[in-house]
Amino acid sequence: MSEPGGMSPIVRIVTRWLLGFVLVFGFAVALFGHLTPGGGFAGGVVITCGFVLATLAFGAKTGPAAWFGRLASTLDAVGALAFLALALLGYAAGHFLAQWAGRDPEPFRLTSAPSLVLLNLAILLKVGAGLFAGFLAVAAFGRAAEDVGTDEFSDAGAPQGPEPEGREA
Amino acid sequence: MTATAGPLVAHRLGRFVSLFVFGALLWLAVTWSFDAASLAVGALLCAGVAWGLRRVELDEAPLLLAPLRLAFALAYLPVLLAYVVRANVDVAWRVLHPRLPIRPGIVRARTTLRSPSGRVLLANSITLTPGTLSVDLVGDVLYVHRICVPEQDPDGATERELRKFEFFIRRIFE
Amino acid sequence: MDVVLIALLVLLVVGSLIALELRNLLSAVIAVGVVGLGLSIVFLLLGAPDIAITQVVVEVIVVTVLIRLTGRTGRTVDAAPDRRDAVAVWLGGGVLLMLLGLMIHVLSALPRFGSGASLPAGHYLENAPAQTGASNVVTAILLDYRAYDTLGEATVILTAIVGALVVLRHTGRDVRRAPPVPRGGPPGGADDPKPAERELPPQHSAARSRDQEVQHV
Amino acid sequence: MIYPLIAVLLFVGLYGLLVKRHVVQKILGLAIVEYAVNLLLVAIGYRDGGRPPILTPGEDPAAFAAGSVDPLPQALVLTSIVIGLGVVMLLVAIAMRLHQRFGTLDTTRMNRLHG
Repeated sequence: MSEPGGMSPIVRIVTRWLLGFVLVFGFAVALFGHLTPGGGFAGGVVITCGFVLATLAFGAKTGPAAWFGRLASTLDAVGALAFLALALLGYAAGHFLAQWAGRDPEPFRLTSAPSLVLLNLAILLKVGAGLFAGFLAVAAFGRAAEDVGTDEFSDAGAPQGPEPEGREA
Repeated sequence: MTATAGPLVAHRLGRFVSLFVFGALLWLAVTWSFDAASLAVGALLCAGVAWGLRRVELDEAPLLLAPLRLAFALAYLPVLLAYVVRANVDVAWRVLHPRLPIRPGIVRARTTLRSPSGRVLLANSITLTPGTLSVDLVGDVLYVHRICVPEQDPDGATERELRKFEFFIRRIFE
Repeated sequence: MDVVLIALLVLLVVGSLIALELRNLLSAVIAVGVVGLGLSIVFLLLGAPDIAITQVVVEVIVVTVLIRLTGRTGRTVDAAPDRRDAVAVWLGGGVLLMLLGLMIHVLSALPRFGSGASLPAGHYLENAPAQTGASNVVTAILLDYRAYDTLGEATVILTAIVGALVVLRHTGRDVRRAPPVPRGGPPGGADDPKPAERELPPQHSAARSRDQEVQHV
Repeated sequence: MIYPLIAVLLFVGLYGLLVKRHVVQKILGLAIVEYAVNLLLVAIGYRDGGRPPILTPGEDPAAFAAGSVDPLPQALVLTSIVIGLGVVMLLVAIAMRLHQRFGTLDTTRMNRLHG
């Protein structure tokens, strides 16, 4: 533990090697969701998983969790609103949620269903940022409760001893 | 670590380019789609991820772009596999032996590698070979759990075994 | 194929029973994680790779969150017997028996396993690639045919997460009761210029402005 | 044989939910119930042969439509799994609050402390 609030250097360095690959993979799964297995839900959870890994390896104070965490709730809302906006754009093609973007007649291409790609991207933002915001809240609350400590019932035999940070995962 | 010796801008550019190249390779492998739109989206995505992770990526990553180091990295895989198979046979022999000749314990071994990635690769290689397990890495000291600790000079014997891995890892990362 | 499926299902049942009977909660959570991973293999066998991918990754996050919970709140189940236990067992057993009767009735009404797709599915499978341009019919249904549902489900996720954030928000009452703890907090690593204030989502800012003396992390 | 086993899985989860006293065990029971329901939905849409509902290049569309498994329950279950994750996070948040308030996650002891 060379720095506070993280795991051993083995985990930290492996995380630094892997994080970029996890993010690219998550986006690829989401963007090609209309052609191959995957989609916005799967890709969003993969991205959340990458950021959860980074949070566990570096702690919540440094690294990606710190600079992405404060954006997470905003991006969550942006994803939901983007989905709605894309749905409203469907009116341009006739009705709510219609495919408004032009299509490449050739199948098995990224461009063969552009509006589905964009909707997948919106879902990815929504799911990825939302779940990561939830995870950060859960992770941060444990520490806040330990620091603030007690209200009147909390001494009923619960193990309050300091857990080694992040070690258990 | 030759990259750190250069000017700061070139250093940052090297990290960006390496992450971009690795990301693009993964993108091509996953999507396997070569029309213009897919390539453009992939390039944009990889550039975005490389820029977003510019403070996370390691100094050693650009080194892997050099062909010779990459060749050593590829050559390391079968070597590691050979050690893993040999260690597997050894552990299987110990388990099946009626007298169970094991002496479990933790030894501490000093590595001569200097780059963090190299040390971590060494620790993970040791963990991959059955019978030995890296417990922790503190500075240049590696704590290794062995299924059968040698009778005399356990630390030195372990270090001599590390040297075989270090030969390759040094040529990959240093 | 059927034999493999049945063997996996038996493993899932046994694994979940073990998970519920273990006294050590950390082991229980990990056992449920194993059950979830086995479930993803079952999904793969049932021709649902989309769900298999999602199940694997979701399982990883569920296990992480639950391990975090057990790490904060204790790892063992107290075995002290209680007379309410017996009541719970009898009541629960009665409810389960009732449900068992219903279940047998329902199971006998289901079509034979492997007998086929529903009526709308035929329409989707024939027309989705041509109509939507998506060769993955599941995505075509999610984002085109039944996109209203997806919009609703995105809202449900939003609600669940907002609920979690609200439940974990520091209320003024809890904070005032706590002794004032001076905490500057050590500055973080070199990676982050302003570590102490920045790691919480914006939802927390309301609570923070009410109680300036308490930092949350 | 498949459906009854899924029903047994459902009952194992309900058993955990109804009989177990610890909140974490109840959460695990709920997760198992969720597994069983998702699995039942996907299993009902299964067709012999088990071809995934994803058209591959060069495949005959008519044969694809005749042989693929039902995509509709899969679309429902996909969102259900992610929603399940959100629900588990909500439950964990509530459990942390309960632990802060009562110092235990054992529901019997919570009742005793309460009155």
